[in-house]
Amino acid sequence: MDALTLLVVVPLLAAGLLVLVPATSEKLVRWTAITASGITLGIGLWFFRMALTGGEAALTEYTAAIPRRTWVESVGISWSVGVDGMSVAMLLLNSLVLFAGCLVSGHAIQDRVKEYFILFLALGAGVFGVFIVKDMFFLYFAFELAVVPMYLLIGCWGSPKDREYAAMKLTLYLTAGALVALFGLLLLYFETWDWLRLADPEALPSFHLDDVFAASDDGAFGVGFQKTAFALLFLGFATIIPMWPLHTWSPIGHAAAPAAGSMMHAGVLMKLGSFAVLRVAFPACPEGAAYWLPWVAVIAMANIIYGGYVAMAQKDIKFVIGFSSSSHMGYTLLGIASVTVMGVSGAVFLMFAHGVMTALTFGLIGFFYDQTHSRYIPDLGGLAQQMPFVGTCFVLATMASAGVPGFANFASELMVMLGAWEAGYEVQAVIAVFGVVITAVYLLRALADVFFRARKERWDKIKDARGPFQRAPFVLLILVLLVFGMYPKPMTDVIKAGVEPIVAKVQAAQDRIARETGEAPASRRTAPETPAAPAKEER
Amino acid sequence: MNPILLLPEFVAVAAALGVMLYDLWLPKDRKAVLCTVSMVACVAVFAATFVPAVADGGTAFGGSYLVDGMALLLKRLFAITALLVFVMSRDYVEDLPRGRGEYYTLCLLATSGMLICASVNDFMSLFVALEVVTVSFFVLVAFKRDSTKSVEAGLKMLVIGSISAALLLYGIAFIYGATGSVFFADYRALVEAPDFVLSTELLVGILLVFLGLGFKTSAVPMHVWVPDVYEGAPTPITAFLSVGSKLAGFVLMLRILEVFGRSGVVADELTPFLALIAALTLFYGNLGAIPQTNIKRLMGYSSIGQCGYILLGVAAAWETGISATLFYMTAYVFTNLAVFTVIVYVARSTKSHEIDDYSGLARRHPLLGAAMTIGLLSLAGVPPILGFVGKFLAIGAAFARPELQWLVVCGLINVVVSMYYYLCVIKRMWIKDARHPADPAVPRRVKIALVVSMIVLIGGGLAPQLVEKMTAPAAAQLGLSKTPR
Amino acid sequence: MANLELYGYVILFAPLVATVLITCLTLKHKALSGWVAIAGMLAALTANALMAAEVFSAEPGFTRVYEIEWLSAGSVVIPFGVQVDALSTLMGLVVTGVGSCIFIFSVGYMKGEEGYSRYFACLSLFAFSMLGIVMSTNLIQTFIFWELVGVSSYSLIGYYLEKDSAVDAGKKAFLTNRIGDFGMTWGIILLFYTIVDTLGWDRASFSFEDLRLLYEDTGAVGAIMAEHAGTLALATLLIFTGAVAKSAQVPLHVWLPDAMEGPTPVSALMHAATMVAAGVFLVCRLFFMFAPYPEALAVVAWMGGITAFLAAALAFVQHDIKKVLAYSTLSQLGYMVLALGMGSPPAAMFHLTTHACFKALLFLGSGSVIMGCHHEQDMRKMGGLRKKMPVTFWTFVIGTIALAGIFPASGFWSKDAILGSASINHTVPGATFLYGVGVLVAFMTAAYMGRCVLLTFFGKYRGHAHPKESPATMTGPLVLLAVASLFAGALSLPKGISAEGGWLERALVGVQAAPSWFAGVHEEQFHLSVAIGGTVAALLGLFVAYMFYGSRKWSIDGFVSKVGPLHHLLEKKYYFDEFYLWIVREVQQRVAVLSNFIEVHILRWIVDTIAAIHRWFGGQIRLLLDGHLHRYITLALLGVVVILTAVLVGN
Amino acid sequence: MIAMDTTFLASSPALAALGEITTAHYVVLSSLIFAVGLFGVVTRKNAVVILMSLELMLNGANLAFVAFSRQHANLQGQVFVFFVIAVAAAEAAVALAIIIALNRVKGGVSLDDATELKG
Repeated sequence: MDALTLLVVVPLLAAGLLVLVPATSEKLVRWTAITASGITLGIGLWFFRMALTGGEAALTEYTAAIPRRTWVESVGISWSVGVDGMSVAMLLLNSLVLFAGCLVSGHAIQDRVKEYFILFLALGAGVFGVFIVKDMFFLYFAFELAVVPMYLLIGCWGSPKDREYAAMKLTLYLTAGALVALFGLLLLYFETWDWLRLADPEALPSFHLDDVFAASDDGAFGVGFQKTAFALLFLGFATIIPMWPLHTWSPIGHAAAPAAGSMMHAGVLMKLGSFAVLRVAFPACPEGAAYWLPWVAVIAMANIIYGGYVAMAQKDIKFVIGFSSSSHMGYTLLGIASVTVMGVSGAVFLMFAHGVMTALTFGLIGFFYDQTHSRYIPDLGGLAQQMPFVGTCFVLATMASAGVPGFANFASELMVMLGAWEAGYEVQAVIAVFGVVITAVYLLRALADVFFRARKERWDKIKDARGPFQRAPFVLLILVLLVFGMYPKPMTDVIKAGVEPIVAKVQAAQDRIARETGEAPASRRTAPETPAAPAKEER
Repeated sequence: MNPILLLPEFVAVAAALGVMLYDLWLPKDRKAVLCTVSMVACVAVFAATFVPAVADGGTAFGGSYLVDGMALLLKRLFAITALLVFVMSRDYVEDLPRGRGEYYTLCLLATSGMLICASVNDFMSLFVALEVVTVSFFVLVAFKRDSTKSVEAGLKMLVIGSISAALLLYGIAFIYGATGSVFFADYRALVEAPDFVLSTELLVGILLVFLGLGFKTSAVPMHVWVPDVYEGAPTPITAFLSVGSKLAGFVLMLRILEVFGRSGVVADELTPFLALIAALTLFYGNLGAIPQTNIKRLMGYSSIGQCGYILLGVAAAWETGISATLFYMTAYVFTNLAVFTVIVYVARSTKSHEIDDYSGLARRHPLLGAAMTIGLLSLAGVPPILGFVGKFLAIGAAFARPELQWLVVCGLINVVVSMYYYLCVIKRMWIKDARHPADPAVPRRVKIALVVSMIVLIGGGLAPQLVEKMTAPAAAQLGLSKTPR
Repeated sequence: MANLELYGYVILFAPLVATVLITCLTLKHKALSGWVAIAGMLAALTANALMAAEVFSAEPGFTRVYEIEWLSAGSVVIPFGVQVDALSTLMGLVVTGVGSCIFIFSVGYMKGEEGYSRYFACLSLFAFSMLGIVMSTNLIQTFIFWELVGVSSYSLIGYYLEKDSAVDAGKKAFLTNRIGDFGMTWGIILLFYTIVDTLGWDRASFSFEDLRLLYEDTGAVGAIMAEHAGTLALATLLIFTGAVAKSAQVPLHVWLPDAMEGPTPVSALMHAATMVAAGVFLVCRLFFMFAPYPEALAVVAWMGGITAFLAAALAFVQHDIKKVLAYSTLSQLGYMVLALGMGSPPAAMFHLTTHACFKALLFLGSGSVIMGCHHEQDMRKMGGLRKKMPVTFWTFVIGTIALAGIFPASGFWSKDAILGSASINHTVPGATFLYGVGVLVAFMTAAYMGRCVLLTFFGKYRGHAHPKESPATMTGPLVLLAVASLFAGALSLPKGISAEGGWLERALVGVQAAPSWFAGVHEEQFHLSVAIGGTVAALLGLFVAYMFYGSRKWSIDGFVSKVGPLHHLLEKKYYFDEFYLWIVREVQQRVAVLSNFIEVHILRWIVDTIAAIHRWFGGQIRLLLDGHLHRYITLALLGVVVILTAVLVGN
Repeated sequence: MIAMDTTFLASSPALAALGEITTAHYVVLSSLIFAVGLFGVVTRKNAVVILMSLELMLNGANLAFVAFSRQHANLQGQVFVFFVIAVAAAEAAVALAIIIALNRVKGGVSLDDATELKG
């Protein structure tokens, strides 16, 4: 079995084992989960190393070596997986957050530990699935698998006040989005089948992305079709990004979820959307992308500015961070919309950076929330004196989120801005730059009001993070942020290599359109160093 | 003419009679033996379908009886259904004041009726088989004859059932009038003939037949009995109804679709008709389920909704569509029976079917909680559970027909709607605190049954090809168009 | 010269290493943390000295750039490295030199503080960031450390994190700088892509040296650059906003006075000597970008002049000794910016250097005073400390003389250089007026410093504590800095005093691009008239101060009552803070609340309504089955008829 | 529902024998009977009457069968009718049993007695 499949199998297997473990032996349960996530982290790092040393070539080679395992032949479902630079980054992200999440939950979760970790691992497996599969059926499969456990995670272990509403809203909203995307996927599927049948009337349909891309490269998808399909795919996936105004599920979902839940949710789940867009929608419907993305670039502004200002009005620390997430995702959207190597790589890098950062933030918030049982900012204050370690970590997290250099977020946001301008979105770029100011405003306010100012006796009883077991997850995440912030080149090179062919496709489409309409192609952007490799494969 | 083809039916009928006789000299306190006998009978039926002579398929009685892939698949499903129903019935029947023997006899008779339904090849046997099932169910539904609810349910089912039977019959009469035959073989020849023209009365006949069958499949407009009867009937019977009788209806629908659908003319008439019914059924079932507070009633509406999804595949009316339908049915058997088993045993401890009484079930009885959760999620179509794949395939099959894509949209909307009310039940089981401290006592055989169903559901969800390997060939044998028109 | 690179990286990373060591290892052992930090700083100082030895011995204009690729995507490459030339070396010396003194001073000053280790960690972090700016080779790298400086200042201003005022001051500083950085980022990107659009990707770069080549090109490239002068000038000014914020020029000066909430050594190091000077340094570094655009320079000059005057005026009404120094810092920075605008970076750098010495000295002096008076900062509660803390007193006086610019202290020379450059400038509109302002400010400076000294050290003690001289770790640095303040002037004695003219002038020859119109503007002559004017103004200032606060011959209150409204305006700091508060509270917060309203009452409402509609339909549908069998039958038959007709009519 | 063209009857050899009365007449009659039964089911409240109406509906169908059987000159229709009668008998038996049960638990056989299950 290839290492990619292992990424999905290990957590599922662990979950399966946990079913057999008696619920009373919680220690065993915890360690099983931690071990499983540890293994996935190992695999994630292994792939990252492969990408570093071997470059994209190594990944392509590795992917090519993995056979298509036919699943349901008559409808063309096959279990086939693959990685490129982009997914390597995401794999690393997910394995990091999963591991950190397990550690955090290790001491944070005391009730129904067994059920919790079963669901948590299932969630992790689902996310891994989305990042690796090359089959549209399993893409949707994994997507749903990642969404639904969130319901119980939030519902059972979330904060009692709003968990039922939040959990229900999140699940239904994301499912609805996924279904819209599914409509788009099915469009692609049948269009591809028609294309396959041109060659061989007896040909069976196929959910495999390579076939879809092959059809797309072969010009099987008309422009009109691409516009429709892209719109559906993008709308569907944009719900989980979350793109304004489809974001209302997200902040309350953050707020209600248990610490590790929000970590996975904000850290990884929200990245599924943008990843799926890049993985499927871009290469499959370049024309559609070229047609719609300018609008996305506009909506991204709504995300950044609106999200920022709403965050400014929040009194609940988790809501602040929640809205700041949707504001940050605006940068991702902008980067994606720019369709430049710089911008898109920046977007993916930001997905990584924001994932780690926000996981860290929610881990910390969860840590003190479990003791204070209040997220209401005016109640809190001066916590840094009771919990200096957590306070320090939170300051670092805030700085990272505010786009302070030295953390990965700065580099990625800078890339996005450069990319946006390169694509000719000067106005958006400037607004994006200004967004950083807004971010700083509400983040510093929250930071100051929660951790600084006069010490409050009512919090004197709460304890700081003690011992390696409690501190490890935070330290781990901070280190990652710092390492890739101080020297982003390794990460950006890996991502870039994966992004280039995708970008090349859409840029080609843009140029086509420009030629047809007769206006000059998007001003200053440069073609990727490597031309787009046609995603064909011997069948 | 090889009667050996009817081996499964023989077994079932023989068992029914045997149980009836055995019941006569069994002392009152040892009636439970009958349950064991019935279960053994089901296993025997299941085994009988694998006897080469049967498994090879063929026709009997001058072609009025047909055994093909679909028939075999359905027979096996019916056997499993009956088995699981008996598993959950045992304790329930022990609580009944009287008529335990009759209970098993009638169940076995109904089963034999379903078995015949699976392989009818002419309208006479269709009608008779159908009535065997229906009439047995009239009795079973009203079985608790001191319970007002049970009797009322029986009456309602009786009246609506008879009306639908009359409609069916009248439709058959029309078809007979238009074609001069009641044998499917003749119809196949007729519609495939190049000079075939679709006369109005033939069409009306076919439509009436479908509407009549709608009673069993609980499709709009013949669904009106479903919620009341599901609530009033003895719970194991509700389970049997929701699976056995529904599947019997669907297998007949598929059979007639296969017979007449070979002609593009008829198919073009049927598709919009079925699509219309499917859409109505989807919305009726799923929206109606939202405000329910009684789990059996909820399952009633849910089974209307599920019927809508199966109709998606039927309406698509091409090979993959039928395959998807069969897949969906297979998933549905295990899913629904698991859920109802839980309902039976929860009700034994709480003496109630209020959804609120499921609060904290996941804590009180993890096994029941897990089974219920997985079952409901499978109904909602959530991976990695069998129901998800079924729903996915059905929707995909319908999607293939451009003129059905509006129906797909309805289907997708209802996925969300149905997820809402299923999650509401799950919410109570997992999030709310327990109302009834009493832990339901669950005998070992039920535990085994539940665990097996769960394994089937999850395993099938992860490796759907195992199920698909059974359904696809069965669908292929029907010889409908291999590609969506 | 290979080891130059080594020096560069040592200078850059030694403080960082110190930070890491402190945070990871020595948090618990306070004393140790202090010495680790000092060690780091001294290491940087040594490396810097070695570097200086090589650089200043080399020919003028000597420049070495050592870069690695930090990030690259598409055709954009962002390098990272160290640039070794006279400018960076000099600035480095200022930072490391003054820095070392202040680190050592802190050991005494911060004794017994709870967050002692944290303090030194942040201080080292600041040193790292500041040296990063100094050593930086390109705009992005500069920006990176620019921000980091902001962060470390945030962490140090808010050092007393249980004090609301401190926390808010930190926030204010960070945000004000963010606004500047917003302009700066915009400027950098605009500049970069303007070059991309005009000259193509292969000429586009962030590195100073590449850009310098473009700007100094006299051929085709130069012509193209000239065509886009407008955009480029705009980009330049946008980048300048970064400097405006960092160097606290009006209108972004508001954070600096509040920044005095931090511990005094911090004020000395960051908010007097180095950090705030970063803006001036940046403009020197990028002077080749300003030089071609007289308009840009004019803006700079006026901004400097205005700041110098307004701030000086504010210094009169302060009672907090540190606030006085803070405003004087503002006005001195204005001076430097003025010099830049007048086209004389060497003068600016010269004043920066000297100012770093004597302002650090003054702050440390005030710190020593404050400690002596048990953390009392109000001058009205001081007085007569002359006897009680002699060392502090004398060093403080030296600092004052230097600041007032009285011969022969260093301030005299550097201020003279600035005034000189202003006096002869003929490109900036209103240069003569600005020259006048300069002289006026010289007078005011002397006056308020006189007031400060008289109030603090003369008269009789008005406080309740028992002031006594500070320990050696504090007085030592004071003496060192005092010596420096006296003799730093020697760095650049102008022509006419020393034979071959300003050494610093010659060392920094590389800094200035010289377009044709620019020649001779900046050459540093000694103008007797200017010198005399400046000195007279200063002495006058001291005299006035004496009359008011020394001999009390003139009544301060009477004077105040005469200029009532003006005094009120000063008390209110020209209403800048009120204005910004209004923006924040009334505008920004309202927008936030409005957005929140949209979020809750529109977006969320829509979603919930959709759900509600479904529930409503559910409720209606269940009513269809009311239990009456007749209703059921009717429904069913109705359905049958409708569907049949629908289908039959359909075809 | 009954407004159908009867051209398909034209080729029937049985027509001569029937003289004036064509299959169409029987079919119309049968559908009338069916309709009457339907009407009874919809309007009457007494369970027993409803049962009778149901039988009427079935018999309407039977008549159609016989008529067509006659027209097509094959016996399938008539055979079918026997099956229907048998089934109807069984159904009636069960129905009466249920009605008796209803009478026992409710003390009446009116449909209004059976409105406990609703929603």
